[in-house]
Amino acid sequence: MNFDLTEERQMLQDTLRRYLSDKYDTETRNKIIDSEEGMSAEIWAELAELGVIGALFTEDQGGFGGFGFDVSTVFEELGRAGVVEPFLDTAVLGGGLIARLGDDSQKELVEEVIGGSLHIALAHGEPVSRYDLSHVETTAKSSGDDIVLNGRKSVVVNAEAAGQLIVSARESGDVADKDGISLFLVPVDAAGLTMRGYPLFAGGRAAEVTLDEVKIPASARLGEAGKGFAALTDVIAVADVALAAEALGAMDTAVELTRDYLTQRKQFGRPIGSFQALAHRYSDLLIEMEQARSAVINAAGHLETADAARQNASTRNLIGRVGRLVAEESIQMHGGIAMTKEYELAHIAKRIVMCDHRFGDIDYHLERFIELSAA
Amino acid sequence: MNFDLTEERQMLQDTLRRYLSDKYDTETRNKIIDSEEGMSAEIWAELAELGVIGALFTEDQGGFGGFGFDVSTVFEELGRAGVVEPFLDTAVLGGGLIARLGDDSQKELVEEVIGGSLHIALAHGEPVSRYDLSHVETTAKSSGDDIVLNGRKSVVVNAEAAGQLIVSARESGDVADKDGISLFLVPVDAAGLTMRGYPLFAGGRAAEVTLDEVKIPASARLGEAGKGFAALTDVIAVADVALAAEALGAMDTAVELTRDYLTQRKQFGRPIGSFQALAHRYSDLLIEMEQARSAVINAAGHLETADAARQNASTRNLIGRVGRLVAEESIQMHGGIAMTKEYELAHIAKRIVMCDHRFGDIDYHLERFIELSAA
Amino acid sequence: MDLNYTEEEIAFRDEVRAFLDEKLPKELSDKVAARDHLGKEDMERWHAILNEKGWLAPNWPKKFGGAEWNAVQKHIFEEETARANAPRIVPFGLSMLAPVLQAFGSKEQQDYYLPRILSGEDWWCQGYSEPGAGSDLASLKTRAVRDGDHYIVNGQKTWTTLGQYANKIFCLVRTDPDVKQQEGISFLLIDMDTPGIEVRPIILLDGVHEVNEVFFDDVKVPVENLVGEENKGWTYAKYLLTHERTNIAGVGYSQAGLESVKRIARAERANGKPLIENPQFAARLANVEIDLMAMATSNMRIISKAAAGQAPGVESSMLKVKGTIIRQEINDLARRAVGPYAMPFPSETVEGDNDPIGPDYAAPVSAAYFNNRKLSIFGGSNEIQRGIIAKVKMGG
Amino acid sequence: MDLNYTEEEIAFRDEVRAFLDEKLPKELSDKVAARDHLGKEDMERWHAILNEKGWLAPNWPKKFGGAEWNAVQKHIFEEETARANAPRIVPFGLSMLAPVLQAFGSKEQQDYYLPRILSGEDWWCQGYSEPGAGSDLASLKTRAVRDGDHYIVNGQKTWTTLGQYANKIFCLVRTDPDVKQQEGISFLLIDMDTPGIEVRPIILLDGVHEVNEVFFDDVKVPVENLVGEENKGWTYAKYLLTHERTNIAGVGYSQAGLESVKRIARAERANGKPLIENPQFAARLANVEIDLMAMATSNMRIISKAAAGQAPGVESSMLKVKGTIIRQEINDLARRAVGPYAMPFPSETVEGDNDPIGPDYAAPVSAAYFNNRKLSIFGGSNEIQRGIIAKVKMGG
Repeated sequence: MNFDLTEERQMLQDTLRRYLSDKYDTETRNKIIDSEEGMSAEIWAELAELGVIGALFTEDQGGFGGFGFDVSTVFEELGRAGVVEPFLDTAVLGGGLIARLGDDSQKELVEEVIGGSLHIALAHGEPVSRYDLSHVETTAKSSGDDIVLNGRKSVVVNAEAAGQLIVSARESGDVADKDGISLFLVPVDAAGLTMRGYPLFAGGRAAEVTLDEVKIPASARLGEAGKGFAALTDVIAVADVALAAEALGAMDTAVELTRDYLTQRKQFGRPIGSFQALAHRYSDLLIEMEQARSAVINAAGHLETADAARQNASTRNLIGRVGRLVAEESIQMHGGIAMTKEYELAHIAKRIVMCDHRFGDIDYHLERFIELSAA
Repeated sequence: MNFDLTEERQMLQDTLRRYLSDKYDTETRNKIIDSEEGMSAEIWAELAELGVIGALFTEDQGGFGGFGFDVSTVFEELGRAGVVEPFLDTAVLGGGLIARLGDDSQKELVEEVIGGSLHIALAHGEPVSRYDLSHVETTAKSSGDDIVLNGRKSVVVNAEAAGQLIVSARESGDVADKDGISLFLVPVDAAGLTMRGYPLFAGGRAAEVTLDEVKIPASARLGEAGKGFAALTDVIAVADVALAAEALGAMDTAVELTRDYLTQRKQFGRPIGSFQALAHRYSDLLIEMEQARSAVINAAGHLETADAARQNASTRNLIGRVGRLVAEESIQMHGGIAMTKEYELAHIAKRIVMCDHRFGDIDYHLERFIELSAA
Repeated sequence: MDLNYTEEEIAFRDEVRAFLDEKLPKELSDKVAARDHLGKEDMERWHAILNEKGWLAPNWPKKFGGAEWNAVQKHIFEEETARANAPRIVPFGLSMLAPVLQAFGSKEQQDYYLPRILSGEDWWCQGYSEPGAGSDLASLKTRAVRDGDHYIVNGQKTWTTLGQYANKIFCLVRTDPDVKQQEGISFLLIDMDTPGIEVRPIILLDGVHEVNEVFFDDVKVPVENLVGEENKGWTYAKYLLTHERTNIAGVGYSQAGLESVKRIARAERANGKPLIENPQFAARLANVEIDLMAMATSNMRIISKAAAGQAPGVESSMLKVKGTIIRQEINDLARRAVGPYAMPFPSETVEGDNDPIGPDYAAPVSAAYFNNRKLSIFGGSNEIQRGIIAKVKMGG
Repeated sequence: MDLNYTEEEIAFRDEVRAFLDEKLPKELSDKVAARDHLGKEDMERWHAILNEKGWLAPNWPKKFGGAEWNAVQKHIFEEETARANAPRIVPFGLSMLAPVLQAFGSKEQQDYYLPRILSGEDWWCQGYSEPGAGSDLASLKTRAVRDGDHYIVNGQKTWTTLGQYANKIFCLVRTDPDVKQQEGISFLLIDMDTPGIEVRPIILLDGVHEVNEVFFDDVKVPVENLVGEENKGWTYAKYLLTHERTNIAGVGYSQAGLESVKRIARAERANGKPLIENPQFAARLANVEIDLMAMATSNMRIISKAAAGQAPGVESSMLKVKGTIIRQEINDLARRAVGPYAMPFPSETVEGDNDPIGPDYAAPVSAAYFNNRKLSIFGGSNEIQRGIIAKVKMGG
């Protein structure tokens, strides 16, 4: 039993935390959010150079990490600083799928991802699929050596910046079958592919993607035909760890900002943290933060085990619950100032809450936990 | 719109409150609880004389009340004093069923009930029926002019004191069918009827009742054969109002005891209620008490309407939730003293929580509410 | 006890409904239903329609041009307008300043300002809060120094709602710095066009410009703009806080919000079924609906008391707390209900394209969730309310 | 990071399991599993078995006859004994008095008392709380006045757990009334047979005799029964409160409790299906299981720190609060799970008939629900813990 980070991960954490606290202050970050691209190419390149992306891939894949605790270490720091750059999309989801399924030539893209020169987006969710991973209405039909894609993909995070989209489409089976889903690498400039981009509530950008008779070669398929679901599940399990860790980091910031506010802000001549009602509610936040920290450790520590899915469901449910509490209570204890856009907590609270809308919310993960526990 | 009690109900409330606060103090009540009978015949007779039972029956039935607000007025006061005497069982359930279904000769029993000379118990629940009202395994088979009952009835409150049991038994249909359930008046000394009595956690007594080839005349049937379910539902709707009002009265006492404790008990030289964390939690109790009071008004005010079932489900869910909060928080804010048997709050808290175990708990009523709202 | 309206009350309700059917412009109610932000013209339009009908000022005595309704009538009006998705009436002049002027203002002030409030000629905003004085109003610092027949005002106000539209502001200012904190405060009426006033927007976390900072730099205010007596302003402000608790529970808004969540949950699907049939979601929905049913009755109990002439006591603080909890819970359910479509930011940067991203009901939910955190913060935070409740109930 | 036990730790766990398999009497584990109340003999029996094995005193240094385990070993032992439904060890002598004697007692006191604790010859109880001093121990009033080679003790202690079985009591008494409240307190060892001591039962709300009041009326205590120095007793008591936080989270008890609730919920039926498949009940169960999974890891994190020699800080207060919330929630689920069969009072008044009313798992649930409200009250209430946490974390 050992709860210390390895030396390498500790170094990565220290480096990241120092870099982000130097370079990624509220004003810089808010400018990035308001920019047309919704991210900073410079920050992206520098973080890639610091090894942030490499840490998310195993040595076999060309990186130097890739285990649960690598993912949680990186994303906790990204979360702490409220980073809006799409590491989850390009690296964990995009790069992760190619590294798992790609043939040798496709795998060359992973090198570009790790180097920071290529963005990828996963175009999987659809207008009515909600959190149901196997719900794919987009179709892929063979036509000679080509494949023709038709369908709509919704809230495709990072689509505009991506050089390639990974599009899930159904080659066989019913609309919610796990079998029959294939994954395809589709260049964003493919004819018939259109996107309508927009900013996201918690920073970054996404797009609604329409595929209208998009023709791609069969060689653009990632892995076997109709067998994409397992790999999707695998990378989304990693994404679960990443999202939970990101939320944890952000929650840490929220609680620290709250402590500073409680000890510095005075009312009726006393620091407001000396009022017992607020002091006890602050204690409750700290108690729940210990729970959240342990939950992330559980998810990260079980990612490579048979219990990963159940642990992930458990962790994301808990993080979602505690996250909402932390976001709401931090805002409430701050009062009006937390309602203003330029105050750090406003963005941090949005990041925390919006984590609950990717790959399942509290209720989705609770039901998944119940199902997996019964199995 | 008018939220004042009528003059008659106001008088009844005043009379009852005065009588109970004079006669039914903690020590008296705790002696009653520890007694072999689990109730006081003297208190019963005096309350009957004050009109408590008559207020639960309509003029047609021989009483002078019987509407939702009569029931809530009476039971709120019984709850406030933590009364353990079985008015719910003898009057609302027992008397209520006979008044609704009985023929002229059976109805004479209602007079005895109102006069205070007859106890009745409803023997309906069974070992595996939980809160499912239509689950009846006990059988009734005709045998010439007689009917033969076989089965087991569980937690039959007030069975030992009762002169007559009202036994539900199935004459036709499947085990959970609403059709096919009949109700029978069975004298407690009927051959083949045995009971094993025991005290209840929150005062009063109940019994496990076994019916082994119990032979009764067909004239002991209440109402039509196989059509007992509707009347059962009706009296249990009244019982829902009664239980909610009883819990409300008890909650009022719990909150008042808590206020007294918070203002009188000192720690570190100050009344503990001056500590803000407790003060705010106390405020939350008061806020929820307003909710609870309104919920009881809703249930009582809709008892005679088509919306009664949904309003009752809503009210009992809310009362169950607030009741648990009030019981637990009152104990917690008191500390150790509330853990001792002779302190008033201990009994009051038990009454509140145990209301959640009669005719459905929080979850049962929530599901019922969802079902009725969808309909 | 009788939970139903009287015949007179039902007749009044029908009259309100008929009026709304006829006079509430569909463009406005559509915007409100979709939770779109209303522009200044939208608000002024509805203001004028109500004024024409004589229903703009339910609280005002008839002699000032008000409707002088009783508490039940006011409640019916609020309930029906909320259900019909009518715009909210901007309260600063009508409900916040006017009662103070009617009670404490001079005849000249009443004659001049009250008709201009009704006509919409003046748009008032409120200058109470300051950066260092939120719930702790008594510690405010904006100074007004008498100089001949003027006051010279210096200082800063904040959280000034819709101050960007206002041509007038009513302010609490400190006129005597040497007395105990709550004394020495005066109530001043100030023209926003006076030199030395600057309004700066505060952008809220949902990206919306709703509140402002207002800076005063040697602003000259004629002494006849003082309301009542000098140094008694705190009394007038408190009068407002205790007497003007219209629609504090927000029952109508919660009912409309709940209906909206139900519509969303019938349209959304989870695991191949309508979301509204999902047991966890249905339970969340039922819990808040049950809470709301009880609170609606609490609200009616207070209204019924008020109609009978009893002043509402600490019950309004209780309703405020519970009302905000329920509204915020409904906002949370709406956000939850739309799933991934809660993520887009419905900004005007979606260039020239007014179609919503995803289903149209999804667009406002995240902004509403975050924006409505303010309900438990502004207007006397829930912590302040809990303190008041405990003090009153334990003070005995 | 490694969430798994080392090989050595696994070997130790296997050893503990083998011991429990062999030595834990089935009569005892059955009683614990059924939540029956254990009698004095039951507790003494298990005490003797552990003593024979040398595992009675995990915390004690070897030189005093203890096992001197590290934090991980202690945790494994606690976890395994909880899962095996072993009785709890009565902690007053072993875990509460002994560390104080070992740190501050005289050689004579150590030589005399420690072996008698191990052998079971002495049964100690604790005399800290008083009617006017609960969480506020420093305000205690029981007086000890020096009179030659004795103290004369007068006063009253309360909440004395299992005092009815004890032959000894360790007490905090006031020896100097003229100094600041926390000074002037001494730590005395008192023989319960001394004339002037009276023990009166306190019956708890579940009908159980678990705690007592202890009255002292001119009780003569030899001065050699003073531990450490006069007027330093508060230091010794605090030493205990901060150093002795064994098993504060109660993870093992919660895990056993949760398993028990699941067994009940598989057996009970609601709407024709096992209760465990009811969506509302399943959600309640899942929420608490998820909380417990996280807390178990928090617990291991602290244990791992302690094994590495770091003193547990305010984290133990956090675990105490969360641990009690989880245990109480599990108790609530058990009560809820049994439905109407939560109503019977499982008293011995069910004359001569030892069959339970209803299913056997139903008998203890209501009593356990109410009795365990004490978890958040005694041993430093959750309010006290929250105050400590805030002070430490905001004091910065």
